[in-house]
Amino acid sequence: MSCTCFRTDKLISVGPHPDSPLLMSERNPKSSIVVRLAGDSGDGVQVMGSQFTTSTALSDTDFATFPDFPAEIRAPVGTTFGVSAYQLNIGANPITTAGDSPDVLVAFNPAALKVSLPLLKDGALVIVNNDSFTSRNLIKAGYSDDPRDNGELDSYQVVNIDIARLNLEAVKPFGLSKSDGSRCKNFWALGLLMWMFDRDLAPTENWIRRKFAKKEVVRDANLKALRAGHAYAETAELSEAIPRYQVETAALPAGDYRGVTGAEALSLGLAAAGELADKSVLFCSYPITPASPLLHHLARFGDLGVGTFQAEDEIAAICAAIGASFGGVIGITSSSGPGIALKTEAIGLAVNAELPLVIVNSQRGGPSTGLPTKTEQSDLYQAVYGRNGDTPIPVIAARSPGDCFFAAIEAVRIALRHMTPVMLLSDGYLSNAAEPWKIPDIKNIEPISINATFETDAAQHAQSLVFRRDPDTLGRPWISPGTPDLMHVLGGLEKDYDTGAISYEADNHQRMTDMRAAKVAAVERFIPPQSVELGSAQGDILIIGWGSTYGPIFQAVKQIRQSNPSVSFTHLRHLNPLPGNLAELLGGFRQVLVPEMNMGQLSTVLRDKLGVDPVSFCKVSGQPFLISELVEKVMTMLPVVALASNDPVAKGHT
Amino acid sequence: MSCTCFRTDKLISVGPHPDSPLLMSERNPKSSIVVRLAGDSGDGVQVMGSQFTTSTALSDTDFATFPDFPAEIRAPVGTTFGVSAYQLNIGANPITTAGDSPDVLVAFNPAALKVSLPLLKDGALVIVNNDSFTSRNLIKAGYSDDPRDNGELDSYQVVNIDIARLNLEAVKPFGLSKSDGSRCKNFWALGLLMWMFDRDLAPTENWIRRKFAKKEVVRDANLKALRAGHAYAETAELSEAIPRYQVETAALPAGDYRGVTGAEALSLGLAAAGELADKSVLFCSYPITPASPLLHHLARFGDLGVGTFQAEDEIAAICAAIGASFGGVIGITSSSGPGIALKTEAIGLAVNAELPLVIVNSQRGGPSTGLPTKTEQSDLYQAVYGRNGDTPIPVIAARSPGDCFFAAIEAVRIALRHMTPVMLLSDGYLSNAAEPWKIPDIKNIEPISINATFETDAAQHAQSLVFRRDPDTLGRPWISPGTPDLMHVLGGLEKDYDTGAISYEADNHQRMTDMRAAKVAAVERFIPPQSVELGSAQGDILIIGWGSTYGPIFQAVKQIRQSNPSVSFTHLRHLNPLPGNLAELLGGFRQVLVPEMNMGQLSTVLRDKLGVDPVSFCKVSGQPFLISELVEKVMTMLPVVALASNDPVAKGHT
Amino acid sequence: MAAALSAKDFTTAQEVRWCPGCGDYAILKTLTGVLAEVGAKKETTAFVSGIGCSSRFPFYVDTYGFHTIHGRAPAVATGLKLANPELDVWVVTGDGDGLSIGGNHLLHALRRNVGLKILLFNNEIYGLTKGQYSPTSRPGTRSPSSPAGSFEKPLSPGTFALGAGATFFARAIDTDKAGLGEVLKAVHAFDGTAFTEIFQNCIVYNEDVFADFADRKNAADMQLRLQHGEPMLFGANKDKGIRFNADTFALEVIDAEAEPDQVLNHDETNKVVAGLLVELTAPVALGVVYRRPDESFEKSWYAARKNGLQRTRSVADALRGTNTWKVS
Amino acid sequence: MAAALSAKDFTTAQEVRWCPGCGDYAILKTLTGVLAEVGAKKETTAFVSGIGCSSRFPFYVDTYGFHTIHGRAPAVATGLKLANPELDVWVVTGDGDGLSIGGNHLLHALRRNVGLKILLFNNEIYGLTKGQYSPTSRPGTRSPSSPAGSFEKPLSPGTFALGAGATFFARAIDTDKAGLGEVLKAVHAFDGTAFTEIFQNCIVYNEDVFADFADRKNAADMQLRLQHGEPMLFGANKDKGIRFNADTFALEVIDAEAEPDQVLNHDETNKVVAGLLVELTAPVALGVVYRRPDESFEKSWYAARKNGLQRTRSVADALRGTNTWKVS
Ligand SMILES: Cc1ncc(C[n+]2csc(CCOP(=O)(O)OP(=O)(O)O)c2C)c(N)n1
Ligand SMILES: Cc1ncc(C[n+]2csc(CCOP(=O)(O)OP(=O)(O)O)c2C)c(N)n1
Ligand code: SF4
Ligand code: SF4
Ligand SMILES: [Mg+2]
Ligand SMILES: [Mg+2]
Repeated sequence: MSCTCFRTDKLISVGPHPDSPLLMSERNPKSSIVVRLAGDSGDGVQVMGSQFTTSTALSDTDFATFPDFPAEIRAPVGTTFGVSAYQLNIGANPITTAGDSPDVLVAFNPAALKVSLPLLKDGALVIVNNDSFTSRNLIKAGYSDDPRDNGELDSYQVVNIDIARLNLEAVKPFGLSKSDGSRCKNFWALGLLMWMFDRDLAPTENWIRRKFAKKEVVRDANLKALRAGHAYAETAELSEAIPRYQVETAALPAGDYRGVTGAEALSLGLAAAGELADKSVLFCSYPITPASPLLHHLARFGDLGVGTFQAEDEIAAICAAIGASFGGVIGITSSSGPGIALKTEAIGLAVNAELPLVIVNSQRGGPSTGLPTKTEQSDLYQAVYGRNGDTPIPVIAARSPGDCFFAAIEAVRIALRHMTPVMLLSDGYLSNAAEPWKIPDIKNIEPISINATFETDAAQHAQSLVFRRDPDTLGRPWISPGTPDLMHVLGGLEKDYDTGAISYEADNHQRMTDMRAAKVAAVERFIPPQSVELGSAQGDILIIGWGSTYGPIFQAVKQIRQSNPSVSFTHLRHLNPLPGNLAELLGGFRQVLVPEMNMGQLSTVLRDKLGVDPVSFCKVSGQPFLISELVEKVMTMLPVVALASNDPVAKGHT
Repeated sequence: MSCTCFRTDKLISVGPHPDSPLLMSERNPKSSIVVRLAGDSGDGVQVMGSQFTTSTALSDTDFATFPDFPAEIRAPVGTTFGVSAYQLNIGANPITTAGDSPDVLVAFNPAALKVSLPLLKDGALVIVNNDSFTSRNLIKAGYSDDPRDNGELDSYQVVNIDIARLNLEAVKPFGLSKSDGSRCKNFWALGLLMWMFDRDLAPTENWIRRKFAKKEVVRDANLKALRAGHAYAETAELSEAIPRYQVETAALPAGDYRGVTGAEALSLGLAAAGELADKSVLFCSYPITPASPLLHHLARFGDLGVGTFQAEDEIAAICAAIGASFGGVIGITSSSGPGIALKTEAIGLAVNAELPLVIVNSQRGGPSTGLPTKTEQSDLYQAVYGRNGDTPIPVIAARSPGDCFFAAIEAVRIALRHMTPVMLLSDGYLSNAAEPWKIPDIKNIEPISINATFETDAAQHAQSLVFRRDPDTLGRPWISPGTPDLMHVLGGLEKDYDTGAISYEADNHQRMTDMRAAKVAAVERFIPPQSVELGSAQGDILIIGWGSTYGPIFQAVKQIRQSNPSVSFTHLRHLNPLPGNLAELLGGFRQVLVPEMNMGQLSTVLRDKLGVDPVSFCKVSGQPFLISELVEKVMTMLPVVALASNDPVAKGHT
Repeated sequence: MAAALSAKDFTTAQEVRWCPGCGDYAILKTLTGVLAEVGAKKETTAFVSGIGCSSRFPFYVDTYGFHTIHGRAPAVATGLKLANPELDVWVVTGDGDGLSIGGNHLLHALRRNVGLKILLFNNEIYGLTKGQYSPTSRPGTRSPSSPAGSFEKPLSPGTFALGAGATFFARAIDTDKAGLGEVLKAVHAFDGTAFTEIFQNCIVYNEDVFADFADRKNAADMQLRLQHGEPMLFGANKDKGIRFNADTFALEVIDAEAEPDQVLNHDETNKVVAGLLVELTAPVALGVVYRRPDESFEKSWYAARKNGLQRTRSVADALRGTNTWKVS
Repeated sequence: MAAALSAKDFTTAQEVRWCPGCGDYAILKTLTGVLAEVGAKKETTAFVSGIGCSSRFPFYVDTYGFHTIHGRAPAVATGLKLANPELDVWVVTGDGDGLSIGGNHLLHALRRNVGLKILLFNNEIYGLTKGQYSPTSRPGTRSPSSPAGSFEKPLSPGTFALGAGATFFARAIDTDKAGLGEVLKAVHAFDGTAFTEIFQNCIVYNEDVFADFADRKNAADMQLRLQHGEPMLFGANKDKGIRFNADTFALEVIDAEAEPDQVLNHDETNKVVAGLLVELTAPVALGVVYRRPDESFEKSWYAARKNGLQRTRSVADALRGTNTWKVS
């Protein structure tokens, strides 16, 4: 069976192009479907996408989403660089990426069509907002001919609908201005989509009621638009042309679920870490894309023992977090690359002061201001090496939206155990992408313990109690102002190993430098050995991933393993220090492949720390990996003979 | 002959301790002598040292100096951490370090004696300022007994002089207060030292006259003190006990010489680069130890086409330099580690804007504020990897005070050729250390050429002319406001490869990222292949150095090669990109040793870029390497048998 | 000589990427008009900005431009001005860019009196990052980072600037073509730091926050348009005036017809009154509030040099230092 | 209850590392005395500083301390104060640390009115880095980075602070034990940002720069000691006074005996007069120049929360979000 979805009345065949390496996987039918919504920044595509996602979640379907939007609030209407898109992959689990190539596209204007076409599967369903195909818009999008007429869409199934006009008609009774009325068209289109996927309108209707509670007219118009789109699909004469899909429900493990974006999960994780450590949390940040959502979520977590402070800049933000940590509250700061760069000097202060601190970096496209709304993993160098002096810190990364929760807890745990700043890497993709999430039971998570304070002994100099480090973790006790008899002074000057007093002494500096290195190395003793995600611990090729590439690598290796079981996949949580058994694990493979959304930064770390020389597969385009690119790359590394003998199907198409 | 110096009337034997690995070198007599001056921060030791250095220079002697002082302006009187020292190695060339162990010590107080004793050669001459050995000062220095009496000085030749009292007597006629009068004692001691080394007083007298031109009494008192110290040594009854030294003159290449510190040479190099490029220079900086001397020197170079701007902070400093470069003037900024950290974000801007810029980092002990007045090489990670995004920049380092001149020119040359920021690494040792310097003939230095601007063509969009990169260097033309018809906008957002317009396009971002990597890689084509400093291009051990470790490694390898000609030495100017032949060069040796004043940062770079795994020899104590430490380390790497058979002398002592 | 340039000549072909209805459009339009009117030259004009919606400005003016990094435009502009003091260097910044992350550079540019024309587009919000409250937001501003309303005290750009030692402070409203145009001409003509606050409407995240005085219908009663030497009058019939009360040290609104001699004349060199004017809320003072020329930083900087940034001595000469010796 | 602490109890055993004769010694001595006098507790007092000679202060006071990084002390202190509003948080900074690199953080601490006791040791020079001119140095200051004399306009800490929205500004002289002590007590008692400029003599790099008014022999004629509600009198016989001239909007020195009713009474809530007082040079205004209490940042911050920084809901609850579904 080569189709991926069902239509009650008509079967839509959505399969890969015959040239695609995806063909390999055709033998096992995928029960997922990729939907892409695209329009102008002002078309409300992101809202439409997230509402469709919610309805997907509530229908027991696994999913992954990928919002992709321009850096401007409202980029110029009708241009290709102003296109805002929301891609969604839904189906039976495990869904781990938003999908390589859409099966369904809703294009609100010519520019959206133009930008999306190269991504589509052959035979994809394309729903076009007819009204927007004016000659002005066609020119803006860079079309010289109308693509609806010139054969460009021949290999797709095209449904033309006058969405704008139909929507305006529907909301006319509410007396909105034309521009306000036309803002409802995302809900009109959503209604249509909901019909196609047989979704319950109620949750979205409730959301609209809540959201526009204070603007009754807008509320009612949006509700009307939603229902009108739905009704149109069901009743209009065109309905014959509108396919209906039934997506297989997901076989997710039993439990309570919710949808979650990476930013939400990370915020919840920080709050949970506070609860697990029985400490309050102060989150200090300065807005920046794509890190700001953390601040926005946490600003609503006051009752969870979390405070937020919007500082005047990134330096003030990290410094306030350091001040909070000095004060006995878990200090967290957050930014993306350019803002993290500004925090560099202060990270060194936290290292020297041996204070706990978590620095969250939601990476985006660089260098400099770069591509603020695009995703990238190019701040790993900065995380591992990017400070003056010999100033190592632990670095960890989250792999998926839901995993951000656990990564946040782990970061706080390390920071408190070793009394050190910890860098937690997320990225623009993870921040905004959503997936269904089995709600974790916090009772099953190990509490975070605080290093013991030694008994106060009047005869003992306070400072030496303050710096009496645990021999295993090299973490010192966390003593804050307010504690009687343990007054001490922290600072950025080199300090005496025992007393913490300023010391310019040569031997002491060496000893402290060694201690700081040993402290970060000590983290390794507390983390689980690196395990293999897919495949066995020995074989031909090991693919090592980190961060948000988890999704596409997982899918790619799953596919590849059907024909090549000698390919395995491991994914790193800990980037500094690396797990102790990693070198050994790598040794079990003939080749190691590191796919990264940067120019090979993890490869550098592996060469540096383990002395291995992996194959780098780099992509720096602001877009996540496609499964197909990864499959293709791995195929080039496999011996052709082996491939041929293992996989007659693939052979036919290689 | 085992002595290193001559006294006209009495031979002082100054040899290494029998346990010292230096013994190896005894077979070739060193014609150098190491002098150390040490006292309180307020004792004027640095002035005394630099004046003695000048007189050394004028007597045709090679030298190297190492000022070593505390971070406080005037650390507490009499304490060991308040000791300010100036060490000087003089003799026949090549002198490349300030010497491992002093032959002569002048100790102004007990703390200075205490701190310096462990460094001295056995049998060293110790001149003690008797008056300062009060019980109060002894306690402050942490002595329970007077070291002059308890046998601690038995293995040295001690000369006790009442320097303070004799000086006060000498300057009494000028009616200075006691505290002002006692400030002359450094000149008194200098007079004594000048007599010992048979130096001409005239240059120092002239210096005093210039320096205190407006304070006649102080001037005259200092002149008097200088002469009094000199006369005392010559005529006083003690003179029999005061040895006289005659240092071999250096066989330096013929030419005009001057003494120069690294900071002076670097400043002159930046001014020279401006002249070579026929452009003005704007140096923008914010004071920080040990980088400030560059600002101080350049502030006096107005007539050399150099402007200075003392900015409000380091970020403003680099931004102003970037603005200057945009304006067609060579923008330079400078700081040390913590300040460079603050500049990180702006470096990315210069990369994206493709503007020339030189960032000078005078490294100091880290992390954080660390050890501000001590030297270290621990900012190499920061230089090579320390930015957000994939943001490579060329990195070079200076090796000696005089070399700073050429390194500065090279940095500017690369910046203008490739239109890129360049990081130039110096350090606290180089900044303050002085050496005799053959004045270079600027006419022999190749001019720096500016990338050609293509002809303006009205039909062509200005921006595409601005970004038409030279295919070899990938440097674009340097076009500044004021130029008619070539108006364009620069910035930190990703830009179109050809037009420079903002672009969020996936393929373009990949192309630009590749271009930025290729641009830095292109530097390699313009630099000479890496050559060997000492030894042949193949052998057993290759020692790779970079930066200010040149001096001690050179001496160590010179020594080692007498018994082990299979040891070679190469020293890197270019750290990113590395010279193209470096891998091949390394391949010619069984082992590679990288001595660094950090935790192994160049080793990381070599593993990363060349895939080799060198032996790291790390020292992070705020102090330069001793020759003896290096020799010892290399000895452990040499096969014992080989050593034994090659070197009967060494064998006897191993 | 080349023909005079028009506003259109100063407009780039770039597609403008602000939200439809954003106040930035009006400012752009008025400014390009003023550039043409004052005879600015494209090649000797440069716009430097930081990051923010407002900071996109350089892309839309056909002169030299530099869209730098967040908050640092005054520092970049200072370097540019020192490198080439002949340029007209404009800085465009926002309330976040200029007063939050960039506060220190703005402070020191004002203190030094660098010859920059600084326009602060104050929309009392971080537009580009989707609407968080800014240092000029009013207490109670609900935003994604202050869901229950902010409670930080706002900074007044004028009070701040005077505290920093500004030599010029003016104010205008984005859509007030005449008032803004006049201010921009004064900015263009000023040596030293010409600092201007422009009330700018962010229709997406802070719509109509200035409507109480900026709306045309409120203009007469809520706008005090200052002219040097002229009495401070406002109201539809210019029947209201401003008086200084020497007992309370405050400005007061009075009936100008009843007490015409009590009405204060605007003296733009009076810093005390300027300090009071910038804090008036009803009416709001517009136009050149304070102007007291002083030597610009770059003038002093160049005055201390013999021949500008030119070389007057060869490095070969300097290389010799003071103590040279010969080895032969 | 524990016995009352003495000044000595607040002094650490640490060897003090300032130059002999540095004004910092006197400040340290007076401050430890004041701490004892006001009954401060060691464990609930914290000194936060940046980098500079002045910033070494925390090492010499036997309380909690944090010697942070250059310019950032107000930011660190803000985090500390939010974490534990019960602490007395003092910030010690210099004219370089606080007004050059740290200008932005000082600005925003003042704007927000964070409950910090900020002491700016103004010696008009960068001491620790060996004497470069600073943003408060007078024009013409010769220094290693301005060998021909600086020509930047200096910032007045008081004018800056008032521009930033300060609610408290005071001034004192390092060696004036009584005057400084009184100011420090007022600082200690103040909620909100208590910002104080202390004229501090750097005997190594800027000796006697304040001697014209700080020297005991000039004190009577050059120091105007302000007391709230009292007339502004000075001179050996209190025969000189300060008047506000409503025509020139300036303060003037008058013969107080001739025109006693013309002498202004000090009203520390009057911002206009405060702005004029801080710019007076002969005499120099000392004491609490401006004090107008307002709710502190941390008070508002905590007021907006139900139960301080305490948890009142379990994360388990929050984890469920708004749309939950069951898979079985
Ligand atoms: C170093 C850094 N920090 C944060 C940001 C994110 N950022 C971009 S613009 C902006 C604020 C913009 O506000 P404003 O200056 O008022 O401009 P507006 O968009 O309102 O015109 C922020 C926080 C950034 N780009 N760089
Ligand atoms: C990031 C950074 N930049 C620069 C410095 C160097 N630095 C240390 S103290 C100082 C200035 C000190 O001046 P001030 O604050 O007036 O203190 P003072 O020494 O005069 O008391 C400077 C520039 C530093 N330590 N860190
Ligand atoms: S977000 Fe606001 S300031 Fe930014 S472009 Fe849109 S309307 Fe203008
Ligand atoms: S340099 Fe100046 S401020 Fe610093 S300790 Fe010495 S006298 Fe005091
Ligand atoms: Mg704004
Ligand atoms: Mg100072």
